[in-house]
Amino acid sequence: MRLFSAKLIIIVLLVALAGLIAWAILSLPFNGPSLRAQVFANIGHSGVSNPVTAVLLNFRGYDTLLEIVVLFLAVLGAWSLGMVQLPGPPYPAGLFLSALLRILLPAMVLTAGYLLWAGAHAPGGAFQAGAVLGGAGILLLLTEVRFASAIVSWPLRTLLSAGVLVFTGVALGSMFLGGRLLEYPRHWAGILILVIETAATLSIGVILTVLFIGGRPSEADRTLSVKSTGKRKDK
Amino acid sequence: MVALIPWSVWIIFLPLLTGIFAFLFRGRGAQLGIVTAVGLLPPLIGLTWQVLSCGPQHYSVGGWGAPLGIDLYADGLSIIMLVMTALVGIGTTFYATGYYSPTGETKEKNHQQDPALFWSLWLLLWAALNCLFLSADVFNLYVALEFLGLSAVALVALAGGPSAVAAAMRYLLVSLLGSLSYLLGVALLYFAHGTLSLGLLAESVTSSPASFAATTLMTAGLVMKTALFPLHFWLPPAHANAPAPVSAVLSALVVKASFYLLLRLWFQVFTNTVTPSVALLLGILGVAAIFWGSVQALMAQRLKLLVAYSTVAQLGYIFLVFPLAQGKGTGFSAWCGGLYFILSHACAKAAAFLAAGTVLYGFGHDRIDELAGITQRLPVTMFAFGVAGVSLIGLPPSGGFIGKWLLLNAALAGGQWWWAIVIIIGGLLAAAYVFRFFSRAFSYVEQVPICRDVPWSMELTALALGLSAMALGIIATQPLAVMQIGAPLAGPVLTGGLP
Amino acid sequence: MSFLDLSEMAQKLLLMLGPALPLAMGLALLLRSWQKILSRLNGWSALPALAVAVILPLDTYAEFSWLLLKVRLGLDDTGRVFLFFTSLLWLLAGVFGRSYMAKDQNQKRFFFFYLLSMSGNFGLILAQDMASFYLFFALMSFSSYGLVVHNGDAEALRAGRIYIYLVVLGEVMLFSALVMLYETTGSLNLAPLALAPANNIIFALFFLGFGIKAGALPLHVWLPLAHPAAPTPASAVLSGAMIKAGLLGWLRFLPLGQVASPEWGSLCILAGLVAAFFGVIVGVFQKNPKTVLAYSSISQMGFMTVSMGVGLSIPAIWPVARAAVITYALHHAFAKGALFLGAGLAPKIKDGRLQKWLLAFGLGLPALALAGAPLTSGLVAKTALKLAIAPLTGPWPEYLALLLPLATVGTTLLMIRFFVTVWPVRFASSPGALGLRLPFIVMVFFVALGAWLLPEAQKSAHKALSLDSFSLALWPVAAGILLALVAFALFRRKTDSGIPSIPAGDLVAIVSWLAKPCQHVSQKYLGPGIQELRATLSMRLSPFLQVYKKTEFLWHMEKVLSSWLAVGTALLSMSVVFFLLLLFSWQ
Amino acid sequence: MNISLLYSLVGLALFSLGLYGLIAYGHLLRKILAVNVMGSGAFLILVALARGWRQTSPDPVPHAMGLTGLVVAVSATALALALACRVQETTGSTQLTEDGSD
Repeated sequence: MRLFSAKLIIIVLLVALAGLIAWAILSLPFNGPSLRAQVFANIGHSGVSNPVTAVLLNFRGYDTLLEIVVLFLAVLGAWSLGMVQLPGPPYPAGLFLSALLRILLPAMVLTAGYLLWAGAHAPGGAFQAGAVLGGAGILLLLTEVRFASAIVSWPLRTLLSAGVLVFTGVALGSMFLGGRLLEYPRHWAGILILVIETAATLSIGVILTVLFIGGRPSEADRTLSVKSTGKRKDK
Repeated sequence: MVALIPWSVWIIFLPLLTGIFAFLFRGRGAQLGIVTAVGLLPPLIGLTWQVLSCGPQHYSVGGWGAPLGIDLYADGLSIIMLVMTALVGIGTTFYATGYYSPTGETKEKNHQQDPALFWSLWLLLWAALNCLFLSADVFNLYVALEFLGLSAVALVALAGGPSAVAAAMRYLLVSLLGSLSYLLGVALLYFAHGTLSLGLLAESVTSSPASFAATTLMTAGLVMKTALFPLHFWLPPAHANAPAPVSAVLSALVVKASFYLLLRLWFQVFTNTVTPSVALLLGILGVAAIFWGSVQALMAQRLKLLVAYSTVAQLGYIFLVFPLAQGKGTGFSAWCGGLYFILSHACAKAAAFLAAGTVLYGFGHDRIDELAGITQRLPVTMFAFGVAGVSLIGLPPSGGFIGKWLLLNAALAGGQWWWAIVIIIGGLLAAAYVFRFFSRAFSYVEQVPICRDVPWSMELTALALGLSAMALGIIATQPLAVMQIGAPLAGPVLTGGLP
Repeated sequence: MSFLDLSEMAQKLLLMLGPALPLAMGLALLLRSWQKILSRLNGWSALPALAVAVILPLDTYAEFSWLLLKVRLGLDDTGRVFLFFTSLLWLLAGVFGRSYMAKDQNQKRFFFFYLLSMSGNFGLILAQDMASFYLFFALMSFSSYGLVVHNGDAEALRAGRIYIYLVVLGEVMLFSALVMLYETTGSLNLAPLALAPANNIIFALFFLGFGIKAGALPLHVWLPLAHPAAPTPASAVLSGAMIKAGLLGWLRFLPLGQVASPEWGSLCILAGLVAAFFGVIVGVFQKNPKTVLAYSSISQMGFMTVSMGVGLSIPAIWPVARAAVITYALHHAFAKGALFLGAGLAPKIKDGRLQKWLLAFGLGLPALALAGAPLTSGLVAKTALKLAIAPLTGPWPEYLALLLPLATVGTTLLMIRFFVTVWPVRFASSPGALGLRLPFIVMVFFVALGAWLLPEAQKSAHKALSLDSFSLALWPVAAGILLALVAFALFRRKTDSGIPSIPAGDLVAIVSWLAKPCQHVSQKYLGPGIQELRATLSMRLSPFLQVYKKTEFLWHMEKVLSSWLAVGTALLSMSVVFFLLLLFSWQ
Repeated sequence: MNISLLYSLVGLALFSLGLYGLIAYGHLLRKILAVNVMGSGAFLILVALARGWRQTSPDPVPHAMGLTGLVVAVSATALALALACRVQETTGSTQLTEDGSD
């Protein structure tokens, strides 16, 4: 009863607050000031033709750099919870599933590549591509434990941080070449953005896969699986 | 030439890079930490010099400039926050080299804390703080807030154990709630004014429903993240259960980051929107925080919980800045008082948490009732705690005294004497909870509890931080001069302004 | 570099060494490997300061701009006298202490605090700017807490507790006063302070802040508790040297000789007189010889307060009054130092004629000096005081002419009381160490010599030698002895417990003593009514009271506040109220 | 009623709904989902209002903000889920004990 009345109070307050904010939204000046014109005026110098990508990777590239750091941090956060056993496949992949995967995985990688490339002029980009890659990774993880256990330790860590490192490297590098932070050298913007996005896609894919594990993959698993090659752990 | 070096970029990217390297090269964390602590000094000195000699500094990332691009901005306020971060950061780094040293395995049972992850997360958190203090773009500040929040949550979780994980979970949810509320405010500001730059918003924000909503949402979110009473419920468990160096950083720096943002918004963007009545509301909550936090600290059974509740109380003081800054001619004094309070509280609280962490490390527990006679075992640590306590109480010659003194003068000169009473009573309450622990720690017992060897770096850093809180009371002129640069308020610094 | 430069550099170095050497040695005591060597040298670290006082020319200054807020040390005429007796006292007490504390397990800790307090004491005398004066003062005050509580028994801890309360209170007052002073003068230098317009608040803060150290009434309560509780060498410097830091603070910061403030002057004279008599009256009823001496210090500081008050009332007399203050300070420091050392030495004297005579003479001379007996330095000091009072206008000269001899009678009585309490009932079987006797003898030697050689006291010394003052000085001492004989006759038959006594720390004791009967009375007379009321109340409020009593109520509240529902409600209502407040103030 | 305005109000409703869920429900998974609903609401407002009144092509800046916010939300959600699993492992409960002491 007490809980119910408390929730009632919350609903009343929430409705009141939402009403006030709705009023604020309704009173917004439409066609008010925006950065739209400025974005389109400068898009020619951005190295890409898709305005959203131009904002994400050039005009406000610093935001995106930090955003990838945040994604990277999620892995660190999950790992700080301690070691977890790699999730073994619940049951061995059957003939059908294996055959499906053989078609599906290359297709997913290809799709990721396309999305990455398309980002320059159409909706798409590193995150979308990375998400598809991540999906592929999770599929692999669920069916084939050796895949994940093979890359634990430094190759995995390098892949995880590649996106941030390449992005930071380009940002600082362009500063050393005489510009400001993230001020790509003239005519190099397009290619540099592609380099950043490629590294970011890879990293995002791996990060999402690793996040699926939900903790730091135990390195003991690797030695275990190397020793007992071919044999799957029971339960 | 020195004037042209973009020091702010280095202040952000040095810890960012070393943080990632600490993840890549496991086992090199302590070295990377020390490299960061030492390496940050030149850029920090350089930037301070630039700001002192040329006024506030702008830097356009990507060369686009606001509003299209993102600007970095440094004025006196930023410098104060950056220096505070560096002071506590350097201390924490050296403390952690001892705390995570290979010989001293850490105390938490059934969970192995990972030093490599600590170093990585801590350095990234340092980068996040620097990022936040240097940003001049409200959306970039949102990303920086999340950056900060996630690294802080991960650090709390690092302690392992049910209470730490639960505390981290609650902390994360609160942090997300705060950021999303802030983000909605950012959206409203953008659609109303078409810019995200703090400087341009400052020029265009006027009283309108949208700015009211933005002020409300952003203030509520940030107040939640600053743990103002009665929204403080996440702070004591998170700060008390984290590993010792993390507690110090969280209490000394992380809560100040959201408060810093609040200061920026209130005094630079929403100057036309906020009114004395809403400032009064925050002030009243601040008073409640002082009383409630102190009372809870007085009743706390564990030392780290006592220190954590002390943070709740001390955060109350800095919210008095809002009403006090509304007084005629006392605004700048209140501003300086608040900043001085933040600065000295950072040093003192870090020292107190590090000392408490040393006690926990040495004795394996921090139950106050069972800590009789520990001064006989850890005299340096207890001295550090004492020095920090002097600043928390606000006795001269400590930085805490200067902060309270300026606030007191602002209150008296502005005719708002009731705040002065609160400030004084708050000091007495602080004395009560500090002495409550002291009477226990300093009592003489025959059977001194067993204490394991404590690395000297842990004992000495706590002492150094405590002494720097003291030193802040002696060298008040320089920080006050820095605070003046680019300050949104003007007026005299009232140091003896009795009516 | 010429010879002159070189000697100037050496002078500056010496000046800095005064406070720096004890500080460095104190800190070095923390290093285990150095302890053995240093423990022999502890007392001697006062030597550079003594050398500064004796050989450096007046008005030597040294600035250390790299230190804190530009530390400025210097030797002026007031500072020289203070530094002379202070450093001598620290030196002799330190040497005495090495033998006295030889068997103490915690002697290293003792000397750590001893050296730190010493550094603070020397530093504050030499300091020529506010910041370093304050810091040295704080260093001395806080470090001497370690001296007060050294014994670690309940008595020492109680004394320490009361001491530290008052120290903290004093520090807050002084710091506030200094900040305000800086605000009005805009300078950190000590010199122009006296020129600042006399602000009553600053004045009061200084008066009370330093008054705590100087044992001014009613802030003296720590003194009779702390001085006896500390080990003897520490009580000697506490009562002889550190107490004068409060006096020096007054001399440095009050606008003496510059601005006439008759109100404050009269207040000082009054406070001083009350202290002079209060110390004597309460002191006579003490049983512990060191407590007797502590009360004597309160009384003697009263005389110095009187002469300071004279200077405050009429700036023109200040040179004369200043001479009196300084002479008195020097004389009192030596005499009190010798008495404390003697009190520590007495139980360790061997039962031999020579030794007994040495003790009797060593205690008798400073006691007579304090009483102002003819031919002693005390008479010089008393004469200086009389010279200072003479030009006063109004009713004061008459009152003082009557009261001062009376106070002297009291002092004589007090000294006899001290003698009775300190004289050992049974002498030790082995002679006390030479390290104890020698500093004591040197100290007594300086008591004999003391004020006669002081340049400031030349005039009064000359006058003190005249036959006129000789006879005038004799009668109060004689009256005191007579009174003591009468008292002795009255209480001769009674055992020690029959002699009335006042608990040490009078006011503290009175407060706790008063609290008891109040409780008793309220229980006895109001008891039934209150019980009835309590019963009714507890019946009505019992659910609430019981929760509250165990403070679980507050815990419970915090738990309630910690639920998401409560926090959510708080957040939402805060936001709504916030929005509405903004809205309603919108035009 | 303008379509972008409608969507923005729907976004606001989602935001409020998420906020209610975060406050009122105890189960951690519900809380995490509620935060996600809140986030989606905020991003919907960004995207909806970016279209403006009658503009043919929307303002790309809010879109970029939304995308950035989305990635941040994904990261936070992943961490939150990992934490929630850990809470269940160590305490055996899918809820947080609502006291501030331990």
